[in-house]
Amino acid sequence: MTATVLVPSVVSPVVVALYLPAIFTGIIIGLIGLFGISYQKNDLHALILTDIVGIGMLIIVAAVGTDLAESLVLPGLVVELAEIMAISELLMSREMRRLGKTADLIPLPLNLDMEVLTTAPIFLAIILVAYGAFLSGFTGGAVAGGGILFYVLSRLTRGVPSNTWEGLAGVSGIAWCLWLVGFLIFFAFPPYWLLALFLAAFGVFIKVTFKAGLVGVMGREEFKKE
Amino acid sequence: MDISILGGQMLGIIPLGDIVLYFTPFNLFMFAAALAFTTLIAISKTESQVEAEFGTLKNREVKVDKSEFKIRRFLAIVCGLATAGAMVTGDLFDFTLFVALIAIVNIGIVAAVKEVDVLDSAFQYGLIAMIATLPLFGGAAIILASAGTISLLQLLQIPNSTMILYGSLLLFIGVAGETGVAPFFATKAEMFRTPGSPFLLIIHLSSLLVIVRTIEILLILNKPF
Amino acid sequence: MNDQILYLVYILSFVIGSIVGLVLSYKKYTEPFVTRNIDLIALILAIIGWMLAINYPLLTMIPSYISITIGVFLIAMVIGMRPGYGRYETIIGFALAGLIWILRTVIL
Amino acid sequence: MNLMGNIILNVAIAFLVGSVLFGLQRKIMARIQMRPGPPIIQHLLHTFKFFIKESAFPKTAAMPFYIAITAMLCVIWVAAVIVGPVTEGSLLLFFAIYAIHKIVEHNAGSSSGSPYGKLSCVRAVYSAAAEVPLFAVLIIIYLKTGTMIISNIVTFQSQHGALLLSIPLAALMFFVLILSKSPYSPFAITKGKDIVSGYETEHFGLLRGYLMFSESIAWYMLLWIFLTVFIGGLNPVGYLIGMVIITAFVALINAVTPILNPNHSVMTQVTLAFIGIAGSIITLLY
Repeated sequence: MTATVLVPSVVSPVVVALYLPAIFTGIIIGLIGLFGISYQKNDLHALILTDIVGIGMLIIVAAVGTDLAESLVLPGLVVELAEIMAISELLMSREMRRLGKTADLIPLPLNLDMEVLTTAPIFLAIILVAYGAFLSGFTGGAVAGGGILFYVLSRLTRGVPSNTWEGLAGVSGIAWCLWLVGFLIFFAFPPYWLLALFLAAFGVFIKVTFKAGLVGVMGREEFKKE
Repeated sequence: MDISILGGQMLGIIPLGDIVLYFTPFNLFMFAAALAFTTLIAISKTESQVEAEFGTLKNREVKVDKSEFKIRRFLAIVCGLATAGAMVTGDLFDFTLFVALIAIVNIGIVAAVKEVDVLDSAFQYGLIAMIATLPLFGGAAIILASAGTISLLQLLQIPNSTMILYGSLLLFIGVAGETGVAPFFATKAEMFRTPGSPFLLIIHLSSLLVIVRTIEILLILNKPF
Repeated sequence: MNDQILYLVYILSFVIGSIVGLVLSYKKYTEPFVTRNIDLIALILAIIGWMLAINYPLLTMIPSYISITIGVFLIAMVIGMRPGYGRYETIIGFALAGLIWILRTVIL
Repeated sequence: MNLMGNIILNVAIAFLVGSVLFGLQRKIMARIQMRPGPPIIQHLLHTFKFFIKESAFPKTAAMPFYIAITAMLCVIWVAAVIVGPVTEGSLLLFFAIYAIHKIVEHNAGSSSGSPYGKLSCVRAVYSAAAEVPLFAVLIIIYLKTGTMIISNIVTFQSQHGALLLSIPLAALMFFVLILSKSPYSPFAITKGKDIVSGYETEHFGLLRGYLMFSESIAWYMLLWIFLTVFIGGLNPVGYLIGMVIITAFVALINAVTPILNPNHSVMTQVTLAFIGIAGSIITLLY
């Protein structure tokens, strides 16, 4: 079986030996998930079990272990997340419709007004954003985005002005364009790779940071505006 | 093997770094068809239905309301563009990603109708689509591992092997689960008889075109000759 | 290529002949097909038509495509008559022409 | 002659021959059912008639789509003529054209907003699941001959004999597909008379003319593919005779069979497709 797999000599035998077990693991996980779904009649449980099948997919893709495989792991993960979010939203909307009720996206019964909520979030958010800026790229974006999200969620209990949300959404869009432009430069003018790299890295950093803007759009619809 | 015995004379390639788009009359025709339908969907109004009212002699006109119309049109256009992309891409991962995108958007198009039955059908389709990501991406990954490349023009030169056959079978199952079954779930919820036909058309269109394209890809991967 | 133009001409001749035959036969016969007698003019047309279409090599002075075009036109005129009319004429014409074709090609 | 002239010539031939063949089919069916039947050129006259009739548009229609879909049907079948007799291109392209034909059938039905059209649209979706596998017979031809290009398939047949004899099951599948596209056939569920005229119900005047024009070309093209791919190397008279024979045979079947209900029709076609594909592959391996 290994004869059909092209392996460069620099790869250590351990990694090569892991390939087949990993593929089988992925498929077995998928099968376990499918068995679970076939037994389970509750929709919510079926949804969670479906996610296990998706994780099997990630294992198989990751088993390849090259940079090309990495370029599929990320989109695969995103597809997986997008689908599970969409489907769970669907499930919720269906159940709400069945009950004839409406509900907030985050039904928090909080009405706290403590001083630490006004001072600490700013501080923590600044640290997270700064650390994220230092990391740059996807990971940095995630960290910095976490910071902003944390800030926003902590202030949520006192109501966030809707203008802030729309601003965030706009910046996120512009940053995404930067990222795209960076990639286009990679393809079209490879000599300017450094510029492209910076555009892409910081574009994606800002974009992931302001992914909170998406929450903002939801905020405008779902939360009570001030 | 030569690509020209499948889709006709090679008309040209667009090398975008790693991602190579190639054009044969076959790909070009399907690309143009997908784009033409997408354009039509973008500029069309939805049709309405006149139904007889029960108990009176009056008629009732059933229409798609504005907000639902906007979101469904947007999703349909995205789906059309993704289909067009899947028709010309010469890269297996690109193809799988386009197919996954089509699936997500199809879920959205079906789910935009806020009725319990329709949402139920969309939920089940969503589960199938999510399960199908395992064979879809898994198949592509196995092909990558066995051939060392995902460019279809390169794969054309690589001799057959059992693992590629296995990977392409998985890929086919994946495509069938992602978009192949979409029209049935739409039919299951009686979607094709609700107003908003231009948007439902794209579900059927993407499903059929992607399957035709998958057959080409499978023939490229497993060269019978 | 040239062949195809000729076939287009034949098809057009068939279509136009059918339309002409239909229009004329509706003028000539006002009742549906009940009296089962043979129309002499249609019979002559059918015989000439089938002769021209099948046995065109016999007419050496006319180019074959002209005789076939005329022949197809006449055949279509008889075939295209009002429903019911023109059947016997067509069969007789075809039989005669076929007989001569057999004589010409097989026996000689 | 240049390409453009060639295309126009072939489209004209396809349209006229296709229309006359449809007329012939009706005539044969009528004779079998002991009726006089319409003249052979009736279908052609109908098509011309619709071109000069007043066009009306339903108030409920999805506007640009409703009109554009008729043009789309024309375009794809003219494209089929270009791929087929004009350039002898790839069979895979026919496959794509047929898939889009199903889409057009779907949307011609649903864009009008008429309940009959919508039913036809639902049936088009179902029947696509049955007819596209039948069209996949082209893949079997590829497995047999090693090429998708029509001219190469014709060359293959001149060396190895007609494909009709070596892969008869595939030919049968394609024949069932042709049968399902003919009017009044047991499989013609999208145009069954229980839903008036199916997807054409709400298309009047010029639009209906375009639809009928394209259908005639479609009929000619399906017969052309059958004859070219399974018999091959015919001259135009051979094509004409072959087409008349197939049309007569289809008419015989249509005259003596009822229209199946959608489920039975789809299941019959799927079964035939399965038998055809599996049987052909087994014969190829054997």
